[in-house]
Amino acid sequence: MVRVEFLGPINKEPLELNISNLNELATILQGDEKMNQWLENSAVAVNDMMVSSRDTALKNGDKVSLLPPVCGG
Amino acid sequence: MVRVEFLGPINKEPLELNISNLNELATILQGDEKMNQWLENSAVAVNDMMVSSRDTALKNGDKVSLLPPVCGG
Amino acid sequence: MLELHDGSLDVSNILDRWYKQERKSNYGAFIPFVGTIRDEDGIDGLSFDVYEPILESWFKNWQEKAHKKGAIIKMAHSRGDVMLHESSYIAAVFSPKRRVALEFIDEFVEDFKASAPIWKYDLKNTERIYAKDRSTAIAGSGILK
Amino acid sequence: MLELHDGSLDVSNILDRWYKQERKSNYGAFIPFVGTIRDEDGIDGLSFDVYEPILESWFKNWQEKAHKKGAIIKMAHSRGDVMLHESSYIAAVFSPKRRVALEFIDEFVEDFKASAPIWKYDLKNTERIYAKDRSTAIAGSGILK
Repeated sequence: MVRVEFLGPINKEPLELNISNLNELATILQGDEKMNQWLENSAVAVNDMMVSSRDTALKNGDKVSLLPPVCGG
Repeated sequence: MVRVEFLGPINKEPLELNISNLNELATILQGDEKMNQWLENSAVAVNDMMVSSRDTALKNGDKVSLLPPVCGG
Repeated sequence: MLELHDGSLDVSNILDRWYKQERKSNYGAFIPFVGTIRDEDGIDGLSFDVYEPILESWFKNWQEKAHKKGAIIKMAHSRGDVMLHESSYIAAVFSPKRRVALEFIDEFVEDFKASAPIWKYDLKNTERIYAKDRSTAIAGSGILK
Repeated sequence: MLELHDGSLDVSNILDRWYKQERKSNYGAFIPFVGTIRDEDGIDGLSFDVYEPILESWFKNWQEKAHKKGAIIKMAHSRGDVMLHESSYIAAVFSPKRRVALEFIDEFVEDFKASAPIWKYDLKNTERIYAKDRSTAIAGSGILK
């Protein structure tokens, strides 16, 4: 299983999914209407490392985080 | 009389001179061998206002200051 | 050094502590940046969510950049609510010479604003409203779109 | 505000005082620059001569520039001797927004180095030696040459 966490204001409970790459995650989240506003402006981390490609592979136990637009300070 | 002050490291006693412009001061100071190293790198203020021309007129009671290279901080 | 504090920062205490930590380290320039909550748009204050694991790796990366220039950085940030005229953010650079410090504090603060995983909310009449308009999508966002 | 102090600056006290003076003034960004004496070239410390009348008019001119951007500046400097690892200079900008503060502190500190009527001496074995090589001729120097 892969754990998917939604950070900051996304305000969605974590998911536990049986997926093997980010493409599969994208397909699942695109089907969630409430996520549409966040997909286009959120960055993605796998095991707390930022990733830049949707082809990133996932394995059992991985953690994926979605990071919406930030504003520290 | 015009008072001429030498600031910081120039280490020269003030002069009281009967001069009517900075050209006359330049002539006098050029005759002072110890001043040669300072004339080329010192800025000049009249009554604590920086001046940029040697034609600046002087009147009785004016104060001229020579400011050698600075390094605050 | 990266510090997270619950609520507002005790600015005087933090600046005093950081200055004394480094005063014998032979840094000629110390430049802190202090961010304070402004009274604007009728807010009562701001509130912050911080995602620590990625904030720490982001900060570590900047600390390594600083070391390459002979400098060090320190940062403190608030978690949770910070009211008007209180401070929520301090970043500081220590370096041997002033040019490195002046350039580094600017680059660091700008990248902090653009990249650090911290989310800001306006506090208005007991509501906590995401400051969407003032937020910036992290570089590389949108790959799941 | 321009402060001159005999000997080294009490940095923590000055930063605390300035921060508290302005914390309700609605400035979002506060950036101090602190200059500390480095141990180099075998010096025991530095010593400073300050010509106050021109320093004050130079500072007033910068304060007016700051006001035009909605900002304010404060500055403290030492007169006389300041020993190793003590601080001799603090400049600070307060402004509503960060960009003005980040740019202003840089411009101010650079012009301070190039123009402020302050002379620096190395203290070495009880001698006070003008730091000629590190000094900068003020713009417009040489008219009496």
